[in-house]
Amino acid sequence: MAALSGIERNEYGFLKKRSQWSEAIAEALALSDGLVLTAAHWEIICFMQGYYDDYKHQPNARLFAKAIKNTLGEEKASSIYLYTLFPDGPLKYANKYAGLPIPPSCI
Amino acid sequence: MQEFLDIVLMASAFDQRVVLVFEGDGIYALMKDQQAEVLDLKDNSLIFNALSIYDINDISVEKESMQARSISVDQLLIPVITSSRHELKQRLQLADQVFSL
Amino acid sequence: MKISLQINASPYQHQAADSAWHFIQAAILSGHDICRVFFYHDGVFNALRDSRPPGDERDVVKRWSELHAKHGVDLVVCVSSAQRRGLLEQTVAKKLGGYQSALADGFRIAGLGLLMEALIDADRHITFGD
Amino acid sequence: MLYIINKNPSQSLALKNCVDQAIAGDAILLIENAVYAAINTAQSTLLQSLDDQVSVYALTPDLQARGIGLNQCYARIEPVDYAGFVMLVTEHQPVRSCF
Repeated sequence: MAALSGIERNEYGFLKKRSQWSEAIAEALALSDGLVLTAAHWEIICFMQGYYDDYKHQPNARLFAKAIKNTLGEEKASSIYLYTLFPDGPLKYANKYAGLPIPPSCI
Repeated sequence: MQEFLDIVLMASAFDQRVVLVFEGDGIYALMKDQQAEVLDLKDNSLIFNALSIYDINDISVEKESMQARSISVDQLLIPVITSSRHELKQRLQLADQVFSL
Repeated sequence: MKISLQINASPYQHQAADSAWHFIQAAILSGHDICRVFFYHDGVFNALRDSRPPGDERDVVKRWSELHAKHGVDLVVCVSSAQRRGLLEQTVAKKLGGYQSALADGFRIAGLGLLMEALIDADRHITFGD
Repeated sequence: MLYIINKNPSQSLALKNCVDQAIAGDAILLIENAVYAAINTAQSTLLQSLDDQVSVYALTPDLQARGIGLNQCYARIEPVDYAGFVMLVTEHQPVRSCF
Protein backbone atom coordinates (compact mmCIF):
# COMPACT_ATOMS: atom_id res chain seq x y z
CA MET A 1 0.00 0.00 0.00
CA ALA A 2 1.67 3.18 -1.25
CA ALA A 3 0.34 5.47 1.47
CA LEU A 4 2.04 3.39 4.11
CA SER A 5 5.45 3.21 2.51
CA GLY A 6 8.10 4.95 4.57
CA ILE A 7 5.88 4.74 7.65
CA GLU A 8 7.57 2.97 10.56
CA ARG A 9 5.40 0.38 12.21
CA ASN A 10 5.92 -2.09 15.01
CA GLU A 11 5.29 -5.83 15.00
CA TYR A 12 1.56 -5.22 15.58
CA GLY A 13 1.28 -2.80 12.67
CA PHE A 14 0.99 0.23 14.97
CA LEU A 15 2.80 3.44 14.05
CA LYS A 16 6.09 3.87 15.83
CA LYS A 17 5.90 7.65 15.66
CA ARG A 18 2.69 9.54 16.07
CA SER A 19 4.30 12.41 14.16
CA GLN A 20 3.88 10.29 11.02
CA TRP A 21 0.13 10.06 11.56
CA SER A 22 -2.39 11.72 9.25
CA GLU A 23 -6.00 11.06 8.37
CA ALA A 24 -4.84 9.50 5.12
CA ILE A 25 -2.52 7.18 7.04
CA ALA A 26 -5.36 6.20 9.34
CA GLU A 27 -7.54 5.38 6.35
CA ALA A 28 -4.76 3.37 4.74
CA LEU A 29 -4.15 1.44 7.97
CA ALA A 30 -7.84 0.65 8.24
CA LEU A 31 -8.09 -0.33 4.60
CA SER A 32 -5.23 -2.77 4.99
CA ASP A 33 -7.31 -4.34 7.78
CA GLY A 34 -10.29 -4.42 5.42
CA LEU A 35 -12.11 -1.53 7.06
CA VAL A 36 -13.48 1.70 5.56
CA LEU A 37 -13.57 4.47 8.14
CA THR A 38 -16.86 6.32 8.54
CA ALA A 39 -17.82 9.32 10.67
CA ALA A 40 -18.76 6.92 13.45
CA HIS A 41 -15.27 5.43 13.40
CA TRP A 42 -13.71 8.87 13.38
CA GLU A 43 -15.70 9.89 16.42
CA ILE A 44 -14.09 7.09 18.43
CA ILE A 45 -10.64 7.63 16.92
CA CYS A 46 -10.73 11.35 17.70
CA PHE A 47 -11.98 10.61 21.19
CA MET A 48 -9.00 8.31 21.66
CA GLN A 49 -6.53 10.95 20.50
CA GLY A 50 -8.09 13.65 22.64
CA TYR A 51 -8.09 11.39 25.68
CA TYR A 52 -4.43 10.55 25.18
CA ASP A 53 -3.42 14.16 24.64
CA ASP A 54 -5.26 15.26 27.76
CA TYR A 55 -4.25 12.49 30.12
CA LYS A 56 -1.20 10.71 28.64
CA HIS A 57 -2.92 7.49 29.59
CA GLN A 58 -4.14 4.42 27.79
CA PRO A 59 -7.27 2.87 29.22
CA ASN A 60 -7.94 -0.85 29.20
CA ALA A 61 -11.16 -2.14 27.66
CA ARG A 62 -13.29 -1.60 30.74
CA LEU A 63 -12.02 1.91 31.36
CA PHE A 64 -12.34 2.69 27.66
CA ALA A 65 -16.04 1.79 27.77
CA LYS A 66 -16.60 3.83 30.92
CA ALA A 67 -14.75 6.85 29.52
CA ILE A 68 -16.79 6.70 26.30
CA LYS A 69 -20.01 6.32 28.24
CA ASN A 70 -19.25 9.40 30.33
CA THR A 71 -18.15 11.55 27.40
CA LEU A 72 -19.91 10.37 24.21
CA GLY A 73 -22.93 8.77 25.85
CA GLU A 74 -24.21 5.39 26.86
CA GLU A 75 -25.19 4.08 23.39
CA LYS A 76 -21.68 4.72 21.99
CA ALA A 77 -20.16 2.70 24.83
CA SER A 78 -22.06 -0.51 24.20
CA SER A 79 -19.97 -3.46 23.08
CA ILE A 80 -22.36 -4.13 20.22
CA TYR A 81 -21.91 -0.62 18.85
CA LEU A 82 -18.14 -0.61 19.29
CA TYR A 83 -17.62 -4.10 17.89
CA THR A 84 -19.78 -3.29 14.87
CA LEU A 85 -17.37 -0.47 14.11
CA PHE A 86 -14.18 -2.35 14.97
CA PRO A 87 -14.96 -6.06 14.71
CA ASP A 88 -11.49 -7.22 15.76
CA GLY A 89 -11.38 -5.16 18.95
CA PRO A 90 -12.50 -1.55 19.42
CA LEU A 91 -9.80 -0.52 21.88
CA LYS A 92 -6.94 -1.99 19.90
CA TYR A 93 -7.99 -0.76 16.50
CA ALA A 94 -9.18 2.68 17.60
CA ASN A 95 -5.70 3.18 19.05
CA LYS A 96 -4.07 1.79 15.93
CA TYR A 97 -5.85 4.15 13.56
CA ALA A 98 -5.28 7.01 16.00
CA GLY A 99 -1.53 6.51 15.67
CA LEU A 100 -1.20 5.79 19.39
CA PRO A 101 0.81 3.03 21.06
CA ILE A 102 -0.75 -0.39 21.37
CA PRO A 103 -2.49 -0.53 24.77
CA PRO A 104 -0.74 -2.96 27.13
CA SER A 105 -3.90 -5.03 27.47
CA CYS A 106 -4.18 -5.58 23.70
CA ILE A 107 -0.94 -7.41 23.00
CA MET B 1 2.24 5.61 40.72
CA GLN B 2 0.90 4.66 37.28
CA GLU B 3 0.20 1.13 38.42
CA PHE B 4 -1.40 2.34 41.63
CA LEU B 5 -3.69 4.67 39.72
CA ASP B 6 -4.67 1.77 37.49
CA ILE B 7 -6.12 0.11 40.60
CA VAL B 8 -8.02 3.28 41.47
CA LEU B 9 -9.47 3.58 37.97
CA MET B 10 -10.37 -0.08 37.77
CA ALA B 11 -12.24 0.13 41.05
CA SER B 12 -14.37 2.82 39.46
CA ALA B 13 -14.87 0.71 36.35
CA PHE B 14 -16.20 -1.99 38.69
CA ASP B 15 -18.66 0.55 40.08
CA GLN B 16 -16.97 0.70 43.46
CA ARG B 17 -17.20 3.92 45.40
CA VAL B 18 -13.70 5.34 45.52
CA VAL B 19 -12.42 7.80 48.08
CA LEU B 20 -8.94 9.17 47.37
CA VAL B 21 -6.98 10.61 50.26
CA PHE B 22 -3.63 12.39 49.97
CA GLU B 23 -1.60 12.66 53.13
CA GLY B 24 2.05 13.16 54.03
CA ASP B 25 4.38 13.39 51.04
CA GLY B 26 1.61 11.86 48.93
CA ILE B 27 0.36 15.40 48.48
CA TYR B 28 3.36 16.14 46.27
CA ALA B 29 1.87 13.80 43.66
CA LEU B 30 -0.81 16.43 43.05
CA MET B 31 1.53 19.37 42.45
CA LYS B 32 0.84 21.41 39.33
CA ASP B 33 3.36 21.96 36.56
CA GLN B 34 5.15 18.65 36.82
CA GLN B 35 7.54 18.31 33.89
CA ALA B 36 8.33 14.63 33.91
CA GLU B 37 9.47 14.81 30.28
CA VAL B 38 12.75 16.50 31.30
CA LEU B 39 13.66 13.10 32.77
CA ASP B 40 12.26 11.31 29.74
CA LEU B 41 9.31 10.08 31.81
CA LYS B 42 5.68 10.07 30.85
CA ASP B 43 3.74 12.71 32.76
CA ASN B 44 1.58 10.53 34.94
CA SER B 45 0.18 13.49 36.84
CA LEU B 46 -2.16 14.31 33.95
CA ILE B 47 -4.20 11.22 34.72
CA PHE B 48 -5.50 12.96 37.83
CA ASN B 49 -7.48 15.18 35.47
CA ALA B 50 -9.22 12.08 34.14
CA LEU B 51 -10.53 11.00 37.54
CA SER B 52 -13.73 12.96 37.08
CA ILE B 53 -14.64 11.17 33.85
CA TYR B 54 -14.42 7.95 35.85
CA ASP B 55 -16.77 9.43 38.44
CA ILE B 56 -14.01 9.71 41.04
CA ASN B 57 -14.75 13.06 42.61
CA ASP B 58 -14.27 12.35 46.27
CA ILE B 59 -10.67 13.53 46.58
CA SER B 60 -9.33 14.85 49.87
CA VAL B 61 -6.05 16.23 51.11
CA GLU B 62 -5.07 16.18 54.75
CA LYS B 63 -5.02 19.64 56.26
CA GLU B 64 -2.11 18.94 58.62
CA SER B 65 0.07 17.57 55.81
CA MET B 66 -0.73 20.58 53.60
CA GLN B 67 0.20 22.98 56.39
CA ALA B 68 3.39 21.14 57.29
CA ARG B 69 4.53 21.46 53.67
CA SER B 70 3.28 25.02 53.16
CA ILE B 71 1.16 23.91 50.23
CA SER B 72 -2.13 25.58 49.36
CA VAL B 73 -4.92 24.06 47.29
CA ASP B 74 -4.30 26.45 44.39
CA GLN B 75 -0.92 24.77 43.88
CA LEU B 76 -2.64 21.47 43.16
CA LEU B 77 -3.66 20.02 39.80
CA ILE B 78 -7.25 19.28 40.62
CA PRO B 79 -9.97 20.51 42.96
CA VAL B 80 -9.77 18.77 46.33
CA ILE B 81 -11.48 18.86 49.69
CA THR B 82 -9.29 19.77 52.64
CA SER B 83 -10.05 17.67 55.71
CA SER B 84 -8.45 17.18 59.08
CA ARG B 85 -6.53 14.03 59.95
CA HIS B 86 -9.32 13.11 62.32
CA GLU B 87 -12.08 13.45 59.69
CA LEU B 88 -10.11 11.45 57.14
CA LYS B 89 -9.45 8.69 59.66
CA GLN B 90 -13.16 8.39 60.32
CA ARG B 91 -13.86 8.07 56.60
CA LEU B 92 -11.17 5.44 56.04
CA GLN B 93 -12.58 3.51 58.94
CA LEU B 94 -15.76 2.99 56.91
CA ALA B 95 -14.00 1.59 53.85
CA ASP B 96 -14.27 -2.06 52.86
CA GLN B 97 -10.70 -2.03 51.58
CA VAL B 98 -7.89 0.45 52.06
CA PHE B 99 -4.94 0.75 49.68
CA SER B 100 -1.86 2.79 50.49
CA LEU B 101 0.97 4.00 48.35
CA MET C 1 -13.25 -16.11 56.26
CA LYS C 2 -12.30 -15.42 52.66
CA ILE C 3 -8.94 -13.71 52.41
CA SER C 4 -7.18 -12.47 49.30
CA LEU C 5 -3.60 -11.27 49.13
CA GLN C 6 -1.62 -8.96 46.97
CA ILE C 7 2.14 -9.16 46.56
CA ASN C 8 3.85 -6.05 45.30
CA ALA C 9 7.54 -6.88 45.65
CA SER C 10 10.02 -9.24 44.05
CA PRO C 11 11.24 -12.26 46.01
CA TYR C 12 14.77 -12.34 47.48
CA GLN C 13 15.00 -8.53 47.47
CA HIS C 14 12.05 -8.02 49.80
CA GLN C 15 10.55 -10.16 52.52
CA ALA C 16 7.02 -9.73 51.15
CA ALA C 17 6.79 -13.09 49.42
CA ASP C 18 8.06 -14.89 52.52
CA SER C 19 5.69 -13.07 54.85
CA ALA C 20 2.77 -13.76 52.57
CA TRP C 21 3.63 -17.42 52.27
CA HIS C 22 3.90 -17.91 56.05
CA PHE C 23 0.69 -15.95 56.53
CA ILE C 24 -1.11 -18.19 54.05
CA GLN C 25 0.12 -21.36 55.77
CA ALA C 26 -1.23 -20.11 59.08
CA ALA C 27 -4.50 -18.93 57.54
CA ILE C 28 -5.14 -22.27 55.86
CA LEU C 29 -4.33 -24.09 59.11
CA SER C 30 -6.89 -21.91 60.88
CA GLY C 31 -9.50 -22.95 58.34
CA HIS C 32 -9.63 -19.76 56.27
CA ASP C 33 -10.07 -19.69 52.53
CA ILE C 34 -7.28 -18.00 50.57
CA CYS C 35 -9.27 -17.17 47.48
CA ARG C 36 -6.57 -15.47 45.43
CA VAL C 37 -3.01 -14.18 45.46
CA PHE C 38 -2.57 -11.31 43.04
CA PHE C 39 0.98 -10.50 41.94
CA TYR C 40 1.37 -6.85 41.08
CA HIS C 41 4.21 -4.38 40.50
CA ASP C 42 7.55 -6.21 40.97
CA GLY C 43 5.58 -9.00 42.61
CA VAL C 44 5.29 -10.54 39.14
CA PHE C 45 8.87 -11.81 39.54
CA ASN C 46 7.48 -14.38 41.96
CA ALA C 47 6.21 -16.24 38.92
CA LEU C 48 9.44 -16.59 36.94
CA ARG C 49 9.55 -20.14 35.66
CA ASP C 50 13.31 -20.09 35.18
CA SER C 51 14.16 -18.92 38.67
CA ARG C 52 16.86 -21.21 40.12
CA PRO C 53 17.97 -20.20 43.62
CA PRO C 54 20.95 -22.01 45.16
CA GLY C 55 20.02 -25.47 46.43
CA ASP C 56 20.48 -24.57 50.10
CA GLU C 57 17.94 -21.70 49.94
CA ARG C 58 14.18 -21.60 49.95
CA ASP C 59 12.72 -21.68 46.44
CA VAL C 60 10.07 -18.99 46.49
CA VAL C 61 8.67 -19.71 43.03
CA LYS C 62 8.44 -23.43 43.68
CA ARG C 63 6.74 -22.75 46.98
CA TRP C 64 3.98 -20.87 45.15
CA SER C 65 3.59 -23.66 42.61
CA GLU C 66 3.25 -26.17 45.44
CA LEU C 67 0.73 -23.99 47.23
CA HIS C 68 -1.39 -24.04 44.11
CA ALA C 69 -0.98 -27.77 43.64
CA LYS C 70 -1.77 -28.61 47.25
CA HIS C 71 -4.48 -26.11 48.13
CA GLY C 72 -5.68 -24.88 44.75
CA VAL C 73 -4.88 -21.27 45.62
CA ASP C 74 -5.50 -19.08 42.58
CA LEU C 75 -2.20 -17.40 41.65
CA VAL C 76 -2.78 -14.49 39.29
CA VAL C 77 -0.02 -12.47 37.65
CA CYS C 78 -1.02 -9.03 36.44
CA VAL C 79 -0.59 -8.87 32.69
CA SER C 80 0.38 -5.22 32.41
CA SER C 81 2.86 -5.38 35.31
CA ALA C 82 4.40 -8.48 33.74
CA GLN C 83 4.62 -6.99 30.28
CA ARG C 84 6.21 -3.81 31.53
CA ARG C 85 8.94 -5.86 33.22
CA GLY C 86 9.66 -8.23 30.35
CA LEU C 87 8.27 -11.28 32.05
CA LEU C 88 6.24 -12.01 28.94
CA GLU C 89 8.89 -11.53 26.32
CA GLN C 90 6.93 -11.51 23.11
CA THR C 91 8.93 -13.57 20.69
CA VAL C 92 9.85 -16.21 23.25
CA ALA C 93 6.30 -16.42 24.50
CA LYS C 94 4.96 -16.83 20.98
CA LYS C 95 7.52 -19.43 20.05
CA LEU C 96 6.75 -21.51 23.09
CA GLY C 97 3.04 -21.22 22.54
CA GLY C 98 1.69 -18.34 24.54
CA TYR C 99 2.43 -16.35 27.64
CA GLN C 100 1.78 -19.20 29.96
CA SER C 101 5.18 -20.68 29.18
CA ALA C 102 7.01 -17.82 30.90
CA LEU C 103 5.24 -18.54 34.15
CA ALA C 104 5.94 -21.31 36.62
CA ASP C 105 3.32 -24.01 37.19
CA GLY C 106 0.17 -22.89 38.94
CA PHE C 107 0.35 -19.22 37.91
CA ARG C 108 -1.97 -17.68 35.40
CA ILE C 109 -1.87 -14.34 33.68
CA ALA C 110 -4.83 -11.97 33.84
CA GLY C 111 -5.83 -8.36 34.15
CA LEU C 112 -6.62 -6.09 37.05
CA GLY C 113 -10.23 -7.20 36.81
CA LEU C 114 -9.32 -10.26 38.83
CA LEU C 115 -7.88 -8.07 41.56
CA MET C 116 -11.13 -6.14 41.68
CA GLU C 117 -13.10 -9.35 41.80
CA ALA C 118 -11.02 -10.51 44.77
CA LEU C 119 -11.39 -7.17 46.53
CA ILE C 120 -15.14 -7.33 46.20
CA ASP C 121 -15.47 -11.01 46.98
CA ALA C 122 -13.03 -11.41 49.88
CA ASP C 123 -13.71 -10.43 53.48
CA ARG C 124 -10.16 -9.18 53.83
CA HIS C 125 -7.49 -8.18 51.34
CA ILE C 126 -3.93 -8.02 52.65
CA THR C 127 -1.11 -6.31 50.77
CA PHE C 128 2.51 -7.41 51.18
CA GLY C 129 5.46 -5.48 49.80
CA ASP C 130 5.75 -1.78 49.04
CA MET D 1 -8.45 -0.55 61.83
CA LEU D 2 -5.40 -2.82 61.76
CA TYR D 3 -2.27 -1.11 60.51
CA ILE D 4 0.40 -3.42 59.13
CA ILE D 5 3.81 -1.77 59.12
CA ASN D 6 6.77 -3.41 57.39
CA LYS D 7 9.43 -0.72 57.51
CA ASN D 8 11.81 0.52 60.10
CA PRO D 9 10.94 4.09 61.21
CA SER D 10 14.30 5.23 59.82
CA GLN D 11 13.24 4.00 56.36
CA SER D 12 9.71 5.26 56.29
CA LEU D 13 7.31 7.54 58.10
CA ALA D 14 4.60 4.88 57.97
CA LEU D 15 4.78 4.03 61.66
CA LYS D 16 4.86 7.66 62.70
CA ASN D 17 1.79 8.39 60.59
CA CYS D 18 -0.05 5.45 62.13
CA VAL D 19 0.89 6.54 65.64
CA ASP D 20 -0.51 9.99 64.83
CA GLN D 21 -3.73 8.58 63.42
CA ALA D 22 -4.51 5.56 65.53
CA ILE D 23 -7.42 5.79 67.92
CA ALA D 24 -8.77 3.58 70.69
CA GLY D 25 -9.60 0.13 69.37
CA ASP D 26 -7.06 0.23 66.55
CA ALA D 27 -4.14 -2.15 66.41
CA ILE D 28 -0.68 -1.81 64.92
CA LEU D 29 1.23 -4.87 63.76
CA LEU D 30 4.96 -4.60 63.18
CA ILE D 31 6.34 -7.09 60.66
CA GLU D 32 9.57 -7.48 58.67
CA ASN D 33 11.97 -4.58 59.28
CA ALA D 34 9.35 -2.68 61.27
CA VAL D 35 10.03 -4.97 64.23
CA TYR D 36 13.13 -2.87 64.94
CA ALA D 37 10.70 -0.23 66.16
CA ALA D 38 9.70 -2.58 68.97
CA ILE D 39 13.11 -2.23 70.63
CA ASN D 40 13.07 -0.03 73.69
CA THR D 41 15.91 2.44 73.29
CA ALA D 42 16.46 5.90 74.67
CA GLN D 43 16.22 7.29 71.12
CA SER D 44 12.99 5.64 70.07
CA THR D 45 10.22 7.62 71.66
CA LEU D 46 7.77 6.97 68.86
CA LEU D 47 5.69 4.30 70.51
CA GLN D 48 5.68 6.16 73.82
CA SER D 49 3.46 8.86 72.35
CA LEU D 50 0.88 6.30 71.28
CA ASP D 51 -2.60 6.25 72.75
CA ASP D 52 -2.84 3.62 75.53
CA GLN D 53 -5.97 2.18 73.94
CA VAL D 54 -4.12 1.19 70.78
CA SER D 55 -2.57 -2.28 70.85
CA VAL D 56 0.86 -2.84 69.34
CA TYR D 57 1.89 -6.27 68.16
CA ALA D 58 5.17 -7.51 66.74
CA LEU D 59 5.55 -10.66 64.68
CA THR D 60 7.61 -13.08 66.75
CA PRO D 61 9.35 -14.89 63.87
CA ASP D 62 10.49 -11.53 62.49
CA LEU D 63 11.84 -10.55 65.93
CA GLN D 64 13.60 -13.89 66.32
CA ALA D 65 15.06 -13.79 62.81
CA ARG D 66 16.65 -10.43 63.67
CA GLY D 67 17.95 -11.51 67.05
CA ILE D 68 15.61 -9.28 69.00
CA GLY D 69 14.57 -10.69 72.36
CA LEU D 70 11.25 -9.79 73.94
CA ASN D 71 13.17 -8.46 76.95
CA GLN D 72 14.58 -5.76 74.65
CA CYS D 73 11.14 -4.62 73.58
CA TYR D 74 8.75 -2.10 75.03
CA ALA D 75 6.55 -3.60 77.68
CA ARG D 76 3.43 -2.79 75.67
CA ILE D 77 4.59 -4.82 72.67
CA GLU D 78 2.54 -7.98 72.37
CA PRO D 79 4.26 -10.78 70.46
CA VAL D 80 2.19 -12.72 67.91
CA ASP D 81 3.05 -15.62 65.66
CA TYR D 82 1.58 -16.04 62.16
CA ALA D 83 -1.56 -17.61 63.57
CA GLY D 84 -1.92 -14.49 65.71
CA PHE D 85 -1.35 -12.35 62.61
CA VAL D 86 -4.23 -14.15 60.90
CA MET D 87 -6.39 -13.66 63.98
CA LEU D 88 -5.68 -9.92 64.04
CA VAL D 89 -6.67 -9.69 60.38
CA THR D 90 -9.98 -11.41 61.02
CA GLU D 91 -10.72 -9.30 64.10
CA HIS D 92 -10.14 -5.90 62.51
CA GLN D 93 -11.79 -4.12 59.64
CA PRO D 94 -10.45 -2.49 57.56
CA VAL D 95 -6.86 -3.69 57.34
CA ARG D 96 -4.34 -1.25 55.98
CA SER D 97 -0.79 -2.03 54.90
CA CYS D 98 1.26 1.15 55.26
CA PHE D 99 4.59 1.78 53.53
